Amino acid sequence: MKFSYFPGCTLKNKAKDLDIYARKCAEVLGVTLEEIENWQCCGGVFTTAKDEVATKLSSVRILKDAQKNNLDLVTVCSACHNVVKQTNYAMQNDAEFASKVNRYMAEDEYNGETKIYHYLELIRDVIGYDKVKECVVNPLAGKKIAAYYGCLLLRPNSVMRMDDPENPTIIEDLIKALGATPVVYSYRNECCGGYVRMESPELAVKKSNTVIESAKKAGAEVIVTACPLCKYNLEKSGCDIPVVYLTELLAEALGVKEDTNE
Amino acid sequence: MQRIGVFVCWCGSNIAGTVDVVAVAEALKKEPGVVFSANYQYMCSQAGQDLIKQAVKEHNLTGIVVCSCSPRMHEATFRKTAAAAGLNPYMVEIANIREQCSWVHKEMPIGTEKAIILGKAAIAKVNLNVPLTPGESPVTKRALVIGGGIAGIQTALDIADAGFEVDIVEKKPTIGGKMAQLDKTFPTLDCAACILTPKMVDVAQNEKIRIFSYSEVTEVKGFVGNFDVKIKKKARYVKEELCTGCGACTEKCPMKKVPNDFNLNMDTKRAIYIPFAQAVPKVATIDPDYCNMLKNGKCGVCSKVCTAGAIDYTQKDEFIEEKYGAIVVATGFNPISMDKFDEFAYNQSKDVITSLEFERLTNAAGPTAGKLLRPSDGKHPEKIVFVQCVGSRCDACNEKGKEYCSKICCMYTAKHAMLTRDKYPDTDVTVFYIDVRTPGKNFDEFYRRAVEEYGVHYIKGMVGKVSPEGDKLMVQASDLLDNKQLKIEADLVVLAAAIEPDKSARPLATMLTASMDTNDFFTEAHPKLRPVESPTAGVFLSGACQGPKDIPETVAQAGAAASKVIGLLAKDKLTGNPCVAHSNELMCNGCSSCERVCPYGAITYEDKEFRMPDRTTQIRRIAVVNPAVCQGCGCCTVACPSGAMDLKGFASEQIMAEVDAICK
Amino acid sequence: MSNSKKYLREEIIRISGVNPKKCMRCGKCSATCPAYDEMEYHPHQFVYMVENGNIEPLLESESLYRCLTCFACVERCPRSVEPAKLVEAVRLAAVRKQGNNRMTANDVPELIDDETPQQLIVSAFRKYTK
Amino acid sequence: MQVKEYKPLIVAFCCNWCSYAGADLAGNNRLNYPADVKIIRVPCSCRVNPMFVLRAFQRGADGVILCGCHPGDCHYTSGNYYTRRRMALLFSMLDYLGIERERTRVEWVSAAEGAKFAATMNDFAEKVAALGENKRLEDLRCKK
Repeated sequence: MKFSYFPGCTLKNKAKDLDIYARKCAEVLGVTLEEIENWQCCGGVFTTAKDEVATKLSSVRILKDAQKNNLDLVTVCSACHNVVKQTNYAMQNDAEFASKVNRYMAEDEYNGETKIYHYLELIRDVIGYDKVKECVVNPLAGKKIAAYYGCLLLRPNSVMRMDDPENPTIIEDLIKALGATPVVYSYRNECCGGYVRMESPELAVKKSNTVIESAKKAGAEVIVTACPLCKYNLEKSGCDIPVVYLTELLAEALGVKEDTNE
Repeated sequence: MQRIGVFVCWCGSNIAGTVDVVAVAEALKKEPGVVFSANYQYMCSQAGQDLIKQAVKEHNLTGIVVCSCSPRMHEATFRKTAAAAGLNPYMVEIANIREQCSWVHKEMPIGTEKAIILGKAAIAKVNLNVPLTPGESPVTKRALVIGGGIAGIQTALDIADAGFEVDIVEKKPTIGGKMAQLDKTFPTLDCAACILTPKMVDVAQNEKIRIFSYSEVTEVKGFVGNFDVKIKKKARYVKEELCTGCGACTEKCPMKKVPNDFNLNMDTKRAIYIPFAQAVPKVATIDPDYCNMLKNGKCGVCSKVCTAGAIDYTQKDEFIEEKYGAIVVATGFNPISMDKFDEFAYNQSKDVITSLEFERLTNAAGPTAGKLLRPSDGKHPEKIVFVQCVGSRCDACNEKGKEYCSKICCMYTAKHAMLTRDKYPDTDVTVFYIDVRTPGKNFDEFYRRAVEEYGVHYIKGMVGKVSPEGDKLMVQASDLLDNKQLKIEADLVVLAAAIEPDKSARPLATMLTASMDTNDFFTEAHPKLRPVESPTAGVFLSGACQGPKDIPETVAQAGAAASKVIGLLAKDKLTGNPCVAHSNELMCNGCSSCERVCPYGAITYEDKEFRMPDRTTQIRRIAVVNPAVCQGCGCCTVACPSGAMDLKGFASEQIMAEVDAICK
Repeated sequence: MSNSKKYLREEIIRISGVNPKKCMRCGKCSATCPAYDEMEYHPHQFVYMVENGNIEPLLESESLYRCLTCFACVERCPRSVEPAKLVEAVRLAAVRKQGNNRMTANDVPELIDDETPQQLIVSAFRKYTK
Repeated sequence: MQVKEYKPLIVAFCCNWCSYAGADLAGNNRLNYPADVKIIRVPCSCRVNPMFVLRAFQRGADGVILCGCHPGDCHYTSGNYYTRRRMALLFSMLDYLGIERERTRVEWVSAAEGAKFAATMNDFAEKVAALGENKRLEDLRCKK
């Protein structure tokens, strides 16, 4: 199985682990991720303003490239996923926006045809948890792991359609498949305040601590996330339990972690 | 040639607002056959009808065209008017210039032009109308009530009281419905069981009423006065006529882990059970999903302890076919699922419950014997938060809830809050509301009492998130009047879930060819004037299947539905539809094409002697339509290859004339 | 309502694509907002004030820069009003004015460290500058 | 000289029990559709003789649509099934004669589907209008 793959800029720099392990694990699980050529940064945040067109063009080009390759698109970073998926939704449902975008696209007209999977959806819907279980060589038995969804993966649900936005299970199910014990806590789908980290760091710290406290009270030993910004923000806010990328966790269980640790 | 009178109705501004009624009347005056044309504000009013009657006399009219609302609304009215004026009622045609013209078009010239064309089509048809005389059909003097809640019970009792036989079909093992699950009722706080169970006993003892419990309607055929209904009596594996309801089996059954749906699965029952002590019929039922004997043939305890010998593991579903003159739908409501509202943590904490669950928790016959205890740890809650409007009043684009107000939640929440404070004065009770809606007799007084006498805190604002933290629930909410975000620690959160029609309603509506709205509530024949009748003749509506209702309203509507049924069953004969098929025997070649397509078996053949021009006789096979059986669908008219078959009132020539008029 | 207020309201409604008239004043947006305590004007006030054309105070308010864009209000609004989109539209109306950029490239080095993910810097520019 | 805007002429046969009631519901809910649509009430869609459809086209109709109860919901149990079969044959013949498929349609509209009725009529009228005037049966048209 082959998919177009969009890592995004953070995964090429500060969050290399998220990217490297995503590819390694995909290979173990029988999926080839083919990186899109010459991609540009998605912009990090989806501007909901209807009249912002230029800021969304890079995402449209990513989607168009996947379509040209005749492949579905896979993303890993929560923020990239949110931006690309919301852009695709706007291309499908906002005719005025789509026509404005297509004025920039020359012969590459695009109308939302590409299907997008987040890495988690790829595992759940394409690979299947059973296949993951088969491939686990280091079961993470006994580990109490708290899934941190944050806001970007689940909302707005009318666009993201990943899981129940209020009571998601997609990461918990993966944690179970890896042999560990998921810790369910109330603030796993609340915002860590990542986007205001630069603008008002005290607010970001406050919000992160609410999440960390909630997870720790529920007995978490590790927090797992798919978002480099969440990881950074939780860590900077003084989180005293490890925060790891979900692909790192997956790599550990699939036994491919050491291979890439230089 | 007919002498036709055209009458154009304004319907106040409903028609006249978009259609130039004067111009329509003028234009139609010039049509062939038209000798009189008039317009009037309300043709359906007495004065409007008098206008028609007078015109018939003065102008010797032989046909009438009324350009007005849908014939589904007032065709019958104007036919009566025609009859009163001495015309055959079937010499009337309606041009629908309201629902299908003025209400769907916005511009006056367009509406007027279309109204004229529709009027021309009606005139073209009337020109070819012939007087028709309806046949008659007998009325089966028995009513069917579908649903055995308070709505169905009241309707059945009222019909039986008038001396007619009634059957109640209830899908659960007992009648009683939602009201049987309630503790107290607002605004008087009398106990639901105390006022409901005597009525259930009345039903059981009334010799005019039969109860088919644990049964479902599976097929409905026929028409008003003559419905043929198939009822499936599901196997309960207990012989109803032998079971004494002693309950020995329900105590001895070793399978104890069956979720008790009567208590909303907050406790368990046995695999053989009687839903509650006052169940009617008081007969045990075996749940085949849990009974070991039925699943793998190992057990048989209930059979051993039953001294009446009522247990029958081999029982099969049984089908009953019965005739009815009228059908009453009383399928009721359910609270919506809270699965999509997990910001309130319903699926994450046992201590977040719905109001109906709260009702069971405070009911003396409930899982806690009436003590208000938290489902998670059985502790007494010190602080309770009620959340109103969960899933009600949502935007149409919102995927989670309903657009309508569920109507009963404000009052039952005030009741719950008040009763809690009354029984447990140490318990702190907070209600989050958007609006408190109390339009009902003594309703607002009741709500004020909750606030002023019982000290319930009402806070204007919605709850945004409920977080289970340890054994507490953190409730994050708005206090709009104080412009604050509150974080309250609660022990129990109660959600006033929106209500929706029972899931059985839609397939039933299909069987009955009764119409529903987009929320699956049954549509009434007229929202103001015929609120308890379905547009389908002979089908009546009782209770919450038609829209959210409290108990007093339900009982009132149940009685109204019963009176409509009684009015129907009191008739010995119903005047039928004269628009039936008939065959022109001179053209019929006896090919049987029509017979094969007739869904009612209304067509038979006979050999008839014809005298030929040369004075010889010839015997030919010809089709004959039984007008009492024919329902007038007209399928045979199209199947007939020789054009012998035609439909009265909708003759091929007439429809063709309408086509011509429209296409001119 | 004065013409300039009307114009501004239409502008905000156009940029956001939100219909504030749908609001039934339940306050669930503010009940669920994680940045509530940091905001001078709360999500439900944004909706109400935009509807009434009372937008000037919002343009001046620090609340514009406290919204986390977490979409909790959008997700949980029973009336599908989408308050976060209104906040964003008002914020854009503020930063799009000449010289009103909330952040300049010169500010950035002080605000970041070695681990700051790129996406934070990019998104900050998206949100706070024009 | 002002060119008269082209307006298609559409004949809609609606069964009394479902579709005609659906059309009334569209009216009750004030759901607009083009005035080009003129409804003829028939007891059941199966009352519609193929002759009526031909007659409409001969007389200058640009589109003909039949609406009946949903399969399984026919007030007369099975009428709409006959409609479906009869019209499938008729429409394929009309197609052969050069009357485009888009000019003919059978649609199921229940009494509860006012919105569907209006949407169907809007869509049908739009498609018919896009085809322009129906000239194919001109030769066969009755001369008035």
